[in-house]
Amino acid sequence: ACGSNSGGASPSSSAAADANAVVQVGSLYEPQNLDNTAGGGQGITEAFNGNVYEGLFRLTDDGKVEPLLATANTVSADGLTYTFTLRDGVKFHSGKALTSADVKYSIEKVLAPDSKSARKSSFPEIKSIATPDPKTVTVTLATRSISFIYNLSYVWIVNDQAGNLSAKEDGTGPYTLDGWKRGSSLTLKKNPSYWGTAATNGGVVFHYFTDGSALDNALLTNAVDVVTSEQNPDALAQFTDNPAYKVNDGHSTTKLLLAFNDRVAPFNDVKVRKAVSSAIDDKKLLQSIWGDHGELIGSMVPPTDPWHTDLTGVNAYDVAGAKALLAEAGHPNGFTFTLDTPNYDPHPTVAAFVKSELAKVGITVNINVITPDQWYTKVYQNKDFTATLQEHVNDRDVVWYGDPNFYWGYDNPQVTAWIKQAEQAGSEAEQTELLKKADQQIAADAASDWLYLYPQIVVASTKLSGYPVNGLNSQFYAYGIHKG
Amino acid sequence: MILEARDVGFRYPSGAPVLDGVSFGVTPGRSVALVGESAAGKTTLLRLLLGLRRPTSGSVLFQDAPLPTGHRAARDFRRHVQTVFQDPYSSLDPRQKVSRIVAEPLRALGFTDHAPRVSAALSAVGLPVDAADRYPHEFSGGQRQRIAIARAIAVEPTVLLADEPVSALDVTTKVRIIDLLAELRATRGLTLVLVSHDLAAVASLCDETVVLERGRVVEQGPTGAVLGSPQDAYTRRLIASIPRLP
Amino acid sequence: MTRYLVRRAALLVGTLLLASVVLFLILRLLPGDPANALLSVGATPDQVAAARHQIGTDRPLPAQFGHWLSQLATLHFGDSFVSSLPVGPEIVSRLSVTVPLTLSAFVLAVVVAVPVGFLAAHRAHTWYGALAGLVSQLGIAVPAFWLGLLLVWVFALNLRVLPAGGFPPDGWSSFPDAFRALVLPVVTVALVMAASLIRYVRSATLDVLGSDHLRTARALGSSFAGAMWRHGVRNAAVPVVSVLGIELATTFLGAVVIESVFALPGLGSMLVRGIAQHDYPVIQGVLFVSTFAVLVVGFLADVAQRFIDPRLRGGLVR
Amino acid sequence: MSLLTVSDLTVSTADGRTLVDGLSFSIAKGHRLGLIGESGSGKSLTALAVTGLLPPGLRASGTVLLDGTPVIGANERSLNRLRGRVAAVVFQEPSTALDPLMRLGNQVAEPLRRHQGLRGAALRAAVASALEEVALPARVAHAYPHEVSGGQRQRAAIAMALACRPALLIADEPTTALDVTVQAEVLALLDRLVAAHDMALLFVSHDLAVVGKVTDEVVVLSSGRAVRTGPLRAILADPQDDYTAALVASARRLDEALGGAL
Amino acid sequence: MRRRVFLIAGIVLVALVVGIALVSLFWTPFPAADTTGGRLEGPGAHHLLGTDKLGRDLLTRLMIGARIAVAVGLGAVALGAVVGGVAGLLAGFANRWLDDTLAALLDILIAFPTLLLAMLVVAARGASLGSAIVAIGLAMSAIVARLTRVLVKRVLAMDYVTLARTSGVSWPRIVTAHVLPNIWPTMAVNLALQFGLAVLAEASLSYLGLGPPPPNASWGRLLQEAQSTVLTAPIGAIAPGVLLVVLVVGVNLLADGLRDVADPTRRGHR
Ligand SMILES: Nc1ncnc2c1ncn2[C@@H]1O[C@H](COP(=O)(O)OP(=O)(O)OP(=O)(O)O)[C@@H](O)[C@H]1O
Ligand SMILES: Nc1ncnc2c1ncn2[C@@H]1O[C@H](COP(=O)(O)OP(=O)(O)OP(=O)(O)O)[C@@H](O)[C@H]1O
Ligand SMILES: [Mg+2]
Ligand SMILES: [Mg+2]
Ligand code: NI
Repeated sequence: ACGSNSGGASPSSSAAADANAVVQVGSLYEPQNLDNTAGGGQGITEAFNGNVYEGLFRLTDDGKVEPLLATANTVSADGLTYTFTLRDGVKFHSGKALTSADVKYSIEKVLAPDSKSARKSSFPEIKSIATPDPKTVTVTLATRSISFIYNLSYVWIVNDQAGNLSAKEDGTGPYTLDGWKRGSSLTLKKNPSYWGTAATNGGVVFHYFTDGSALDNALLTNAVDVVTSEQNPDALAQFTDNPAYKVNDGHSTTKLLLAFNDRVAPFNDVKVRKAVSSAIDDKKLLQSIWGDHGELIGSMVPPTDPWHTDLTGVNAYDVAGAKALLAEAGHPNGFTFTLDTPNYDPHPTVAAFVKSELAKVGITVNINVITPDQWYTKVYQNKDFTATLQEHVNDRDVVWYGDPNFYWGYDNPQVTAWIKQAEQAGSEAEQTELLKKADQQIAADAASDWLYLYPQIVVASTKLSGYPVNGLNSQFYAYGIHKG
Repeated sequence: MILEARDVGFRYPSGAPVLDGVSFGVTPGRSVALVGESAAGKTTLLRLLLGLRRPTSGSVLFQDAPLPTGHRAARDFRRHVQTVFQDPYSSLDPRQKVSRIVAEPLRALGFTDHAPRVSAALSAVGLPVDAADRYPHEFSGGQRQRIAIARAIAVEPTVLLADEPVSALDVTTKVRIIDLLAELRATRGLTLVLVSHDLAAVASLCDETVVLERGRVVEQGPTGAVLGSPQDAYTRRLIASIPRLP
Repeated sequence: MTRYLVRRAALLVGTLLLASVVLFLILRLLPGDPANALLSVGATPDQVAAARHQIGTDRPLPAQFGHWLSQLATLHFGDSFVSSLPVGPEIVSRLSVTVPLTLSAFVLAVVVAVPVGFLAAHRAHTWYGALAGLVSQLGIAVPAFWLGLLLVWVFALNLRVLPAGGFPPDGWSSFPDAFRALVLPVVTVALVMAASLIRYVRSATLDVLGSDHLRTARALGSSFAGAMWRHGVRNAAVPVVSVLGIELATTFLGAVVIESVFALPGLGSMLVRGIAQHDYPVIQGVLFVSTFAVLVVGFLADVAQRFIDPRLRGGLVR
Repeated sequence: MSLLTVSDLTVSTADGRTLVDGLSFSIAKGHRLGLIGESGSGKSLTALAVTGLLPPGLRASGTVLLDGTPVIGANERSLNRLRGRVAAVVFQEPSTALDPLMRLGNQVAEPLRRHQGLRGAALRAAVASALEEVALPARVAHAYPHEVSGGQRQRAAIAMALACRPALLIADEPTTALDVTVQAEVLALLDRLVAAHDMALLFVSHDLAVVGKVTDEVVVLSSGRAVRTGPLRAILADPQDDYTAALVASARRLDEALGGAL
Repeated sequence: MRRRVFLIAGIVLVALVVGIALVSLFWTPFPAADTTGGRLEGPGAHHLLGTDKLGRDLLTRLMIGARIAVAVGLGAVALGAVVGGVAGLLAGFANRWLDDTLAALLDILIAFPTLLLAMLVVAARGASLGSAIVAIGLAMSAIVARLTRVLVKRVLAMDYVTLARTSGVSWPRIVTAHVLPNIWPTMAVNLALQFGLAVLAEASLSYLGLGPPPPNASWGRLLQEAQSTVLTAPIGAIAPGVLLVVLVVGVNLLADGLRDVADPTRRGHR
């Protein structure tokens, strides 16, 4: 209902644009290092994905997968063998030409034992990768995987001779790395020998901030031209009222969850989960935290995922209903539980809200504030919790509800089966159909309480056009930006 | 001998020897002066006599036995030997009332009747009764020295060790304090060891005189003899230096 | 003096060694698994084990400590657990912000605090002296980031004369930009520092003003200013120098919040990130450097004090 | 004409207590005067008021003329010209009266440089002879105050005061903190130098015997008031008022005790 | 006279904050967790100072913040004074070797940032008001210890201590009768300074998520939350800051004034 895509889709009059102007980007996500298989994090995806490195496929700003370094691909009838043909004339920044060996190397790098890639576990089991000739790659899977092509869009094709890429790069993209001042900035320069359409600007500098207000100030003083992800709705007034800036409300895939431990009492009772879900006024919460931005969601699937259905009506806000359900579940006077709350914003604030809302139905919440590290050990690894708050950033991650061993312990064999079948589906339509069913079921079971979907707000100077506004998977394609 | 130094030698951990083969003693009811110029080691000797430091060689005897060690054993010694120091400012805790200052040794040495002893001591040194309720900074130098003396005599000691008790005072006050000490000696039979370079005070108060020069005893004997017919060159110089009224 | 310097330097080295042991142990006492920070939701147990092995936290403690010390001996700080990049160069790069920030703030604070503290003492009985005292009281009470935000609001957002934050990508090679970037942070830190310095300068000055030797100089015809200059400054410096040492040392890392407000790539933010991620090599590296700096500053303050005050030269007075 | 004329000098605190009350005396060129009284009688304050150096919070009224120039109410600049050149002071406590951080030679050099404009070798020579004059070995020039004895410190202070050949030397209990033997030496030294340079001397002390060593004329102070003025011998012979009588009696008591022993 | 004025000002300022804190124990305009207000309402009859993002009453939050500020200040200072005081006393009495070691250890502890200690304590005991107090108190104790050590050495060199020893006064008694009374005026002024620094330190710990858990937000946390809404609802950012300044200045004035009044050597004239 929100995203007007004007920032990204329609480059305005490019007459005034200067092809050598440098775009100053302000961001809160500094890369840890320059390698997304070595723990580079969200920051390196933002800076490098599509800009410095390219995959065989590209996930566009509106969520479609399109070929990039692969020009064609064929799938065998059993859905297990994929054959990719590589684009001609692609060269790495170091000058070496792209070959199928590089592709094989790059895929194996993601799957290697020491890989820290967040996508590693979503890859299907790959039986073998063959390189019959320098322009052809054949991948054989152990099981069918409808998401394989989509997953490949996260695999950066790197030079197999480049060695350790933690502090340097060797990609094929429209920009090359010019400098990285840790804690401060990362500079990209236009690649003069790019195989495709050259970038419409001379380069990009990413400036990193740890404080949102400082970032806003930088934009106000023209130190940066665009903020990739505005976190403070109350600061937006100064930009919406100012003709020199444009505020773009895009779609993000980040969902805030009140995740129950579905294995343990009282949340092993679906009625209790439903009661809690409908006792919390998500709308007021979203309004409190994000003002007029962001969206409500009824389940794990954001509107940009192909299998989205509007489920906000399921377990909608209804205090009386919640009380009734609680009574039915044998808790007429409520109960007490501990909410493990990560110590960074917005979690403590949300926890306070949840506490206040649940008090109305007689449930007492003890807020236990923990560090991200403690969350990872206590909640994620040891599953030693009753309920927790957590944000889940990835798209297409409803599939976690198909894993009974996941930290929230949702175990519905039917859903598990649907999700498994969906991955092995023969067509996207079939996949979509199955995931929709799974989605509806988890919503009905109130597997978790999906509080809201974050907004994705890009604020930019009106001198800028052609920038992405959805920031799917944290990426920020800069090559199409015009600065005039 | 009630208090005696026998062939005492001493050096501070961080320095040259300060005392070397010092021997002298005091019999009950008598008074001895330790004179000598600055840095001769007078104060150091006093510290040894008080048991605050142990001699490096030789020994200090109290009632013909070595100084007791240990808190309990030392109590009897402390009850018998009390002290007055030169500086009436730093020897009184500025944050205690006079009554507490005077009562401190009483409490430490296990006396129970504090109040009457404090007022007795204060009146013995000629201070008004209401002095007990005031703080040291409200008194003049001479009055402070009286407080210090009251503190020392409150436990009715047999020996009083005084380190330059009158050097910081002006002439009028000095005479009053000397009179006070003389009176206490007369009325209580106090044994006095007086450290001073002020020969007038020594002459007024002490039966015997020990002259120290750079840590050694150069002369000792009855005060009249030492001052009247000094044998040592240093003693002679000391005596010649005293300003006399015209 | 040479003997003292040698002894004091030996003490410095000993303290530093002690510090490295304390530092190492404190970090290992921290519950939590550094491998966690390397991975995200969705990581498999194999990935966790691989990560632990890679960063070496699966080895026994003495082996880890020995490894770290042997690296230190060759002036290497090891590789970050999280980024797997060497820690040393990053520390050096961040020092190029932190050191100028701290030092110039320090100098500025001294430049402000000395005259104000002096006047507060000299004119103790006037409204001016009372005002100086009050201002320093307020200065101590105001949170540093508040002051920073205020300065940004005035000078960056409204007057637009200085940048609101950030540091130029090419660092000091674009000197004017780097200089402008540090003006507001330096002023913020300096004002906070000056507020407490004023108190010390004031009391040291009061001591000097009442001293006999200043009176002697005046009695022999020296003007007030002359006597202050020749005798007062040095004597007041003795107590102030030791405070300055502590003050400079605590500011070295104390500027974390300021770095965040002004988006500066300093050592403080590196430490905060390191702590949040349990990145031991980063924490150890930063704290080792900062402890070293603090101890060296203490050392210099001691030596300076002894240089100024001959009475201290008798022994190892601390 | 007299070098120092004090008439009706009154020193009071901000809250109105009078510490020195209507004091008058004068010293002619080359003459000596002793100021005696017990502790707290206002001797030091008088010495300070004469040079315009009262501590903050105290106010002086009346007239003080130093070499014809009024001191009370005078501005700093004219006072600086008088201090050191016309009147120089030696204070009571040698351990605090010298700058603990400066070598003695430099401290002695300071007034020489200021008042006689000496520099370089000439200054060094002047310092050496100033130290020699007070019988200090030359090496003392390189020592810090805490490295020499109290007597040596006081000699250095005297050397500083004498360095600019003042017409009037004010000595505020210069020997109270010293050993008797050292006191005797310092007193003899003062006596000799004051005579040699034909200086006037204002000597402050609580000890009649000490005052008697250097001067004949005395003013007896009690609670800030002059209770008696005149030649020392006359006062000793006939104290007249109670206060002076008590003072004299004390002095006699000590003197007699000594006399008895010697 | 001026001293009196400062003391009275200090008492008034501190009493104001402590009063607010005490009242908050029994009564606040709204329950602590109440989120029924509108988003960022301005001051009005219902919510006297307005509300925050979640619709919580600002006055209520400020009152609870006062409680926390007072608790943090008192708790941390008490802990710092006890731990640091004991360590400083030990060093003051210790022989040279032990003294040197203790001094080196103190130097190291002072060089370690409070933040690290705070992370340690929080990791060990969980994020809570108590953890914040313990962390700040421990960090403070190194500074207190260093000061105590110097002051103790100074007192021990005084003649009245020697006299007490010659009267057979035991060491513990010397500490309570002479050392403590003579160091406390200086300590009190310094501890007051530390009180202010502790309250400020808690603010930055809260900023990093190491403070007390919601809904009991400290002023530091309020300041940090309000920083993003300073343009739309300035009171939220100003009020906690002003209270912080009031408390810190008040405590300093109070300590200075108390020292002047309670210290016999400063009373009356010299
Ligand atoms: N605590 C100490 N450590 C090292 N040396 C000391 C110590 N106390 C005194 N001395 C030295 O011991 C020597 C004798 O000092 P002492 O104080 O006994 O002399 P004194 O005769 O009492 O002199 P005065 O008349 O000045 O009081 C001096 O050289 C002094 O410097
Ligand atoms: N700055 C001051 N403020 C208030 N009162 C003072 C001040 N200085 C001195 N007095 C008081 O003035 C009186 C005279 O002091 P002064 O120093 O002149 O005495 P003195 O005769 O030199 O004594 P002493 O022999 O002890 O040096 C004393 O009662 C003293 O307390
Ligand atoms: Mg002595
Ligand atoms: Mg005097
Ligand atoms: Ni929408």
